[in-house]
Amino acid sequence: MNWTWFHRLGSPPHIYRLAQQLTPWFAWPAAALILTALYGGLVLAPPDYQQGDGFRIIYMHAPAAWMSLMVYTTMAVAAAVALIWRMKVAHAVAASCAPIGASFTFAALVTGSLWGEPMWGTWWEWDPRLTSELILLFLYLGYMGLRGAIEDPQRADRTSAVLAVVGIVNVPIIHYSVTWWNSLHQAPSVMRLGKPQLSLPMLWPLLVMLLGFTLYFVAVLLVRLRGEILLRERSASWIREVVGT
Amino acid sequence: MRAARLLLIVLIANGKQLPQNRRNFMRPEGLEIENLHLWRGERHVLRGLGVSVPRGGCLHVAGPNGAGKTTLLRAACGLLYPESGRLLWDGRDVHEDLPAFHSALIYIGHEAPLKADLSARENLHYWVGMRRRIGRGALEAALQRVGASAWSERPARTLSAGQRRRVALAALSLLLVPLWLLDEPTTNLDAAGQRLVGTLIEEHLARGGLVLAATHHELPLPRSRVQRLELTDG
Amino acid sequence: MDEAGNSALPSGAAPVVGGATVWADAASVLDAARLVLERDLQLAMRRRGQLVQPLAFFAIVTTLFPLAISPELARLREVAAGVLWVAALLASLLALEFLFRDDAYDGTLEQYALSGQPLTGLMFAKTAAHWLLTGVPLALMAPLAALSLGAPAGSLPGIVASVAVGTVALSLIGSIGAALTLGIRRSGVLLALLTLPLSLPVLIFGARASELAIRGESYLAPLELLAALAVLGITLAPLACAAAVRISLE
Amino acid sequence: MREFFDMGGYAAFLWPSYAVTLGVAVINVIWARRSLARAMAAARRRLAAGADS
Repeated sequence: MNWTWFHRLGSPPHIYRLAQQLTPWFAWPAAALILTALYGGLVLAPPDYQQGDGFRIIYMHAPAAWMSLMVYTTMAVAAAVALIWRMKVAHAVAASCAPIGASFTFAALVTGSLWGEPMWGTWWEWDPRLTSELILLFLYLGYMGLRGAIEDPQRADRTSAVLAVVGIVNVPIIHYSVTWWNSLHQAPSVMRLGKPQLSLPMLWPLLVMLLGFTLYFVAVLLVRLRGEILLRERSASWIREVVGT
Repeated sequence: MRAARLLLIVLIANGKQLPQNRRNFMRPEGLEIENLHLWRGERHVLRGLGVSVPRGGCLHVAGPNGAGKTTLLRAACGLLYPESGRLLWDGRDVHEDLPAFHSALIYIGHEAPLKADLSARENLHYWVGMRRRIGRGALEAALQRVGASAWSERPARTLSAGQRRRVALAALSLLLVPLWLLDEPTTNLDAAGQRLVGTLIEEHLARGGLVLAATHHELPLPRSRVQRLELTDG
Repeated sequence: MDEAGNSALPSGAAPVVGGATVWADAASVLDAARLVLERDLQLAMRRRGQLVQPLAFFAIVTTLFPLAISPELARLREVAAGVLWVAALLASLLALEFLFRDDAYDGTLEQYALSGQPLTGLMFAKTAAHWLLTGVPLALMAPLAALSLGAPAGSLPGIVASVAVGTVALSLIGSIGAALTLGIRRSGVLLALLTLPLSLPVLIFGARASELAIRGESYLAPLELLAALAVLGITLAPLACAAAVRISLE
Repeated sequence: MREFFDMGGYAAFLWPSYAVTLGVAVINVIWARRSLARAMAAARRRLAAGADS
């Protein structure tokens, strides 16, 4: 078995250059897709028969919620890889993820609340998905708090990686328990957030938007990753090459 | 997690089976440190350190404060994972099987790991008992040997630094594992205590044991028995 | 100093040969875990003040609610389960800060990590001690608090059972948080920030079980879910805890 | 055009949610570039301070 690809994957200079080269290949398509989806969602898609034009919030809420989960998953997988194989680059990936994920979780909460007011008549409903999103925000904040509290960078990497892995094991349990809890207490008249019946002209902008945001995430991640790699790198020779002094 | 890492190591080892095995054959018994690099935060503490301690050998790690003596000892017992370089025990990388390596060593930091609220005897009982089922008689003998009989019932909180050291020596004399890693073994001890450290180490070497001792004092041993490693600051 | 009268090596000592010394009387994991448990219990008995603190905290918090809401038992009964569980959660959190602090400080944790025994097993023993010292007393105190909040006598077995099982899971989750925050100064708030979101399922199922017990209905379903969480915690939490402890020693 | 911005009376909820999400997206780009710039500056400082090997 040839393991060179694996070792190259763990080689910081290699990843640094790769990240630099790949960034535009994700950034521009992401911008194009998001703009297309905005036009499709705001102009081309017909109003929902129940929620009218209000349903168009979904084109922002769903991608934000999708980002919050996808970024957390990426972070946890990177953390697990970093712990198992002691791979510095994977630590750098995990460290890059947290602020992105936390900010989009915040966006998902705000848009959910903005959607909730016209639909439920209240800014905050203990809807299971919004509640889970709130807990996810706390998990992100805990992760960043832990990372910030540890002075030694290597220990910060490894400790927060354990937390990320513990968190990802818990996310489904938390979501299940919140859903279960909500089903006990929910008043029957309240409308559930999300999933209006989407016809094709409503659906395609959403899918394009999700794809666009995914590519956008990769692009932002790659930029952040370069910085995190630089912070972790010891070899002066290639840093000099990269920084160019 | 460890299982997954082992799996990977096995996979890699299968790829280049021969050299790996042959290397094992040629290794001498004992502890070997190869090209060890360690950073603490931004500080490059150990730079390509290499040293080999055979069976029956004693390594005196010397150097000023902050030169990395403690770091080296902690790396040598596998607590710190080196950024690069290897640590071999009888020719095997210790990080392949840490529990086995740990059961072959005892590490005593510059503070004896004693619970302030427990007596010297209780401390010794819990400390040694984790690794060895030890009878009351052996415990008493060890306490007596380090001169602790008179105060073995007192809570560790009331003991002087030298007395706490002596309790650690008692643990040492009970846990006859091959590899001793001692951080400042003679600090705070009176003349008799220092001679006791010397005697214990010499007995251990005579049994074929290994000692790594980090101290900026001289070790209470004949010079001829000691291999010296001088760490420099910065 | 008697340096001569010692010629006899402790009996059973193996001569140093081979890579790892194996004594005839080497301690097994179970021996080691039992000693860890015993040591923590014995230490707690020497420091009873620390032991009582979380319990007093629990009592005070549950007393605050009637004062803040109303003395009417009928109204209190409605929130009793929630009050009990939030108080129990915070009380067990309060005790967590001490879980590893002294061990890290005096080097005991290092010796655990270097004992050659699986650290996972030792951490499990430590967590078990923590549960015995906080979870069990809380479960025993819960009926008193429940009665003062207007719960009927018939609900007490359910409340005791749910608190007893739930605190197992809380101790396990908490042990991870405590291990992660080792070596951080002023870790109290951070510990809460890490532990509370993870404890949410325990809170939900525990409060539900207690609520059903107070209403006189069957509380078996949420109790089983609590037990499932505890079992999951027993299998996974010591692993994470041991990993975090090892990292803290690096 | 006015009709478009009115969004069937949902303007007060719809536009803020677009603003927040797209704002977060833009801010993340800025943050990412800034963190990279900071890391580069730190690397230069370390080189200047004579970081070794």
